[in-house]
Amino acid sequence: MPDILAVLNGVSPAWFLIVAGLLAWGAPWSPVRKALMLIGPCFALLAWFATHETGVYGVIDLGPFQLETFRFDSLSRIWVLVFILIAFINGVYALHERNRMTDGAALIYAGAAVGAVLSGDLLTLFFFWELTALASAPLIFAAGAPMAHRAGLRYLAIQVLSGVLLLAGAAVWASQTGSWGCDAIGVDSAAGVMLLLAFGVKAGFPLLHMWLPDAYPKATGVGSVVLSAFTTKLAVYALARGFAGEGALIAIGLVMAVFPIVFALVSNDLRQTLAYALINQLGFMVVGVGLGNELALNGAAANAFVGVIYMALMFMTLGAVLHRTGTVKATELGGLFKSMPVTGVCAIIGALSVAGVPLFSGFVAKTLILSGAHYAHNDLAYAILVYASAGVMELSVLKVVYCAFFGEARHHQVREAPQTMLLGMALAAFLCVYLGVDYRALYELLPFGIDDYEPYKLNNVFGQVQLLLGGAFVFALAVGFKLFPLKSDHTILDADWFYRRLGDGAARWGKAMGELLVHAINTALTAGVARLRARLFNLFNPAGALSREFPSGLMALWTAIMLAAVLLVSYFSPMS
Amino acid sequence: MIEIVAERFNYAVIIILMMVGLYAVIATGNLIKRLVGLSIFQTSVFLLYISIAKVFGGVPPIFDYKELVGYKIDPEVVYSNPLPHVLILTAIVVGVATLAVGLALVVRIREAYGAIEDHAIAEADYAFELEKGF
Amino acid sequence: MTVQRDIKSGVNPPTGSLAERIRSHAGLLATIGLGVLVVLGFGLETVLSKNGLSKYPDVYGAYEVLPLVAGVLAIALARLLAGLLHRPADFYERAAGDLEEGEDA
Amino acid sequence: MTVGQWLPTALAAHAPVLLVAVPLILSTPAAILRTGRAGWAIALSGALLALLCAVELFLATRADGAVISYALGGWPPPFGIEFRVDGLNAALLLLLTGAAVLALIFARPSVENEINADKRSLFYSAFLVSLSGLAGVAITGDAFNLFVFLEISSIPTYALIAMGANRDRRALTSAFNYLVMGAIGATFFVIGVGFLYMATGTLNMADLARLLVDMDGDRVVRMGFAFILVGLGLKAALFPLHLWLPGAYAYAPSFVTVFLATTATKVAFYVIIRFSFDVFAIDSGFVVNALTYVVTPLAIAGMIVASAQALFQTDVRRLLAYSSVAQAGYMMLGLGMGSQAGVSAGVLHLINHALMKGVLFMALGAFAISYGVRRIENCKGLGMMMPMTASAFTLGALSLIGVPFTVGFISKFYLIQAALAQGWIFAVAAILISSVLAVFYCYRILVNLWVTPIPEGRRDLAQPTPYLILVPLVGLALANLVFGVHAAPLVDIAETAAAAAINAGTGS
Repeated sequence: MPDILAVLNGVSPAWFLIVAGLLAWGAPWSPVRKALMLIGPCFALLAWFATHETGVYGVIDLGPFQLETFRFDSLSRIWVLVFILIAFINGVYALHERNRMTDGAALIYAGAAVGAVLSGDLLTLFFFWELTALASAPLIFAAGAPMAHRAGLRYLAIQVLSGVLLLAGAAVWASQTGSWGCDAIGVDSAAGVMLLLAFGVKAGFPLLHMWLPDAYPKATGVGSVVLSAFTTKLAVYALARGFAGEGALIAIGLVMAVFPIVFALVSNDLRQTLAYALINQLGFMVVGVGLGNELALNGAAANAFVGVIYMALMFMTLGAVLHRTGTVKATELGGLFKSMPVTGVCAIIGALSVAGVPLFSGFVAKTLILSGAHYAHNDLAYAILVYASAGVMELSVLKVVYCAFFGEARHHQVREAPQTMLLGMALAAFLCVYLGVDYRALYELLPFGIDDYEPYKLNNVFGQVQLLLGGAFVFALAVGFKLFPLKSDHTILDADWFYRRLGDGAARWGKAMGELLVHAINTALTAGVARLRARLFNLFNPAGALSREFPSGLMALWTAIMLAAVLLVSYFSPMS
Repeated sequence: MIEIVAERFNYAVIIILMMVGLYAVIATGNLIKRLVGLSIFQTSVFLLYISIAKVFGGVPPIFDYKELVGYKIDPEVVYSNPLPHVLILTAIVVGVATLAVGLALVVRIREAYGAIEDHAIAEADYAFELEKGF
Repeated sequence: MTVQRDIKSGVNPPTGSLAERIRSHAGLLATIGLGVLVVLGFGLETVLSKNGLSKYPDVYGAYEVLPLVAGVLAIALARLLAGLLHRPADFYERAAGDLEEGEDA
Repeated sequence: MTVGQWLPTALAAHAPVLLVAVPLILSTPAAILRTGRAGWAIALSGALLALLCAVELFLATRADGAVISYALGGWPPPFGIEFRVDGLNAALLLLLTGAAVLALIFARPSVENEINADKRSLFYSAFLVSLSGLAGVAITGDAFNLFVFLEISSIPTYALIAMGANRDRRALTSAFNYLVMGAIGATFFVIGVGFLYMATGTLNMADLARLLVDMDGDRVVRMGFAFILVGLGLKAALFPLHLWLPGAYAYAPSFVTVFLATTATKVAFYVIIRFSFDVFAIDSGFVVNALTYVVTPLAIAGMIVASAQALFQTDVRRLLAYSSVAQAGYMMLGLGMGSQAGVSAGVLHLINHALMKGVLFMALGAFAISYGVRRIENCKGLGMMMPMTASAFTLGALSLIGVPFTVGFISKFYLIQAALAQGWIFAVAAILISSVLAVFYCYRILVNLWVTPIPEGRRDLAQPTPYLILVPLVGLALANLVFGVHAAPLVDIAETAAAAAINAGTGS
């Protein structure tokens, strides 16, 4: 290794990204920010290369406990690498954009995600965990619309809640085991369940997933790219750290792999379709973590690696579409391939990768998890994953590509996406193809060595192609008979109905009832009782007795009550 | 029975005074009366200390002064405890100071609000707060 | 421009080059092509393997049928779901009071 | 007596009494001189001298279990009045005098802005008396003497709060309320001391501790404990006895608020610790029960209710005052656990809370001086107008919330750990809920500070923040950060203090 790199040995890549992000946040000049968005990830990458030995670096001594900010081992390094890569690609992709808020936020978000992956203890993890929440929210707010603002607030609330759960779980965990270490945890204790829930919120567990299809479609075009990359994959990493081999995760993952498909098929917003497809992807990884054998864990890691890239690619193409046409609704798009051919090609490459076509990156990763399920003799999981992967997963990405770039043309007068966006997409698309072909490069990064595993075996390839053809055939038939895609602008209710409609409705009802009640009190009470009401009002309104300036009488009463309480307690205390 | 009551008569009075004083602070809206209640309350404490000091059958702790040998304490005589008296002198001073500051404040409040009833003052403050808007 | 549109208008489909005709029927051709490939795949499997469809017994029989079933199932479910859970696009916005009566998103 | 490292031996030997006497004596020239600047200079020099003595005492008590005993007037304890310094009150004295010095630096621009010229020297004089009283409370080893010092500190405080009447007449009523309640609290305390004297015949605290160990079942002692706890709870603004505090903090002059928020209730806390753990034997059933079944529920109720009340305030200082009540709940919770870890966490939070509230109230003082800002909605755009001050405020607010790498996080962390060691999950939940509420009320201010645009016309009013405010403000803000990252020194102080409180009780 060159001597220059030796300096960076043991310096956490997260700091480069965060510092660059902070600088970018403060820099008023767009070129400086853009340069930072490219330089930051470059330095982070150098630091990644420079740290060639696994180990724990960057320990901050806080007296009572130690923060391990840089735990570099076989599991964390692959996640870090892909996070840095995507931060760089996003830097290229976002070159055209002039938005001070998102530039810095995206970098800090990336840095926080890297930092979280590299943290060796739960406290550090919590810190970066919350930082990802805080840094990513501006990416949604920056979209500007009131809808985006509300969605961003919901997103932030849920993410912060996840952090609070994490901290609480960590505290209980530490009190039970005496260790803050972020290692295998298990769900045997209350602390384990809390931590699992905290991770699960970010991983999009069923019924905890609603923030994902709610917020991602409302982010800015650039924002959704990074959003899709970090938060959920970070959660998968945390699950792999803490809950590898946890049987419950298999069931959870299978549900995650199956149920979003239906939503993805009917959602009109294409980015929402992708968000659901993302949950499906996460389901694969969660199953991989749950299976817990080396092959499956490798599969989860590989899936996370390639998943970050191809999902980002898909979001990038839709970002470009959004940039040019101003919409990503299926009902308002179509036939864009003619005017945006390069974007279209990139989208197709992305879709082929997602679907797992041989020679594309999705194939070499997904086959690992399938083999893992097979190896574990988990037939049900295997069958469901096959169903979810080749059959239907494909449908949803095919739908995205078909609705945006083919089908009935609706936008004739758009230009191809800006050069810089194309470059970003091309980089990602290249990686999708490259990793599918030179799969050894990917396998070498995996946590457990698998030199003997060969994805391109005849039966494997043949079976996969057959699956994909079958899926594509069904899709083509459905399109031919006008059964699909549904052409109407609509909202499909999901679990978020419970809090956005039911909760909101309950709050509204409560408020209305409260108002009615106040009204009833106001009108129904006669003059004699009105005095009492006035008293109540005086007591409880913001300038009322409970907070007003003249409470010494009330206070003396409290004193007497408290004296009585202490006297009673101390009088009846037994002698020690 | 009588003896028991007589023995504890002081304490009964102290408790009654204490309650009267505290009740006055709680119940009255008039600031001066509130201070009066406070004074009664404090006075009960002075009584408490002095009652502690009283030793039944004790004489005032005033010692004979004999030349050459200094003070002479007669071991046969029971003295009352002088210390609480001394302490309570300090407490009285403190109480007077508090009362003085309190009365001065009431004067200022009267100048500022034109009232010394707490509900009138609270209403004035409330109106002021309403004017500014919550 | 106007002339071209007249030529391409559906009044007289058979006119136009082969390429254009292919383009206008791309969907149909793709469907047929895919169907042929799927049938070929199964045919190949049946011919090549000894125990019927399952060429690789360790990979659970003719699991390749799954996507066909699953795809149909998923699309049917999706249509059902859309029918059941279908709401106007601005459903939540209206519910949350972001939009008033008669206002558009 | 330990020989001092700082001062000449002659001075060091008398450091305990000088700490109290110097401010008290200097208050007279401050009152006589009648010019604000001179008063300020005298007050500052008095506070500095007191700080020197406090540093001296602090260093001398660093050794494990070291106790400095100073017999006032040469009368040996338990007959005469004793000044007694151990690890617990040495830390408090350092905090008290340090806060006084910083507050005084802040005071000059602030007082010149808020107090009439002819009252300034008297103002400083009253402050010196108050400081002397607080120092006396912290240092004395005699229970009745403690009462006297308590009143010496309180009476000038009432006057200081009432000085805020220039800006808002509600300062007068707040001062009056504080007076009535303070007097009740002090009287309760003195009743309690009376009972103890009845039971033991001594007033010296160390002597009391020695005698009370065997008097667990004595009803008079229990009665005395109840009166003392309630009386001090009033002074320390223990929920629901806090009602005097919001008004007093909100309408007093800025400087007084800074000083009160960092010291006055803290000293009352110290006395509660001293009595609950040192004078009364902590292993007595009634002390433990009172702490567990009365203090802890009230502390938790205070943490949540007061935070919720803070949420609905419109006046920034009232908001922070309610937050102080909630934070007092944290400290009481630490005490309520009755364990050494709990007391240590409580003391740590006491120190840290002084650090963060010092920053917050100082920054508010700066806002008030430059723009007359008192209400939340008036904070709009101040982040752009006064970036340094607003940043310091933000840091303080983050610390209040308990964001990692600030002192607020450290003490909450220790509190949670102590609670978990007891198995008190509900306390952990209360801490978390209260922290979430803190996020919301801080958010209200911070959004106004940074996000909302500058209102029309405010730009023209721009006035630079005086350096005399910026220096202590930034210093304190950095302290929030530095001790948040490098927590060991404060933790060490808190642990020594807790050890001093608990071991002194059981050991003697």
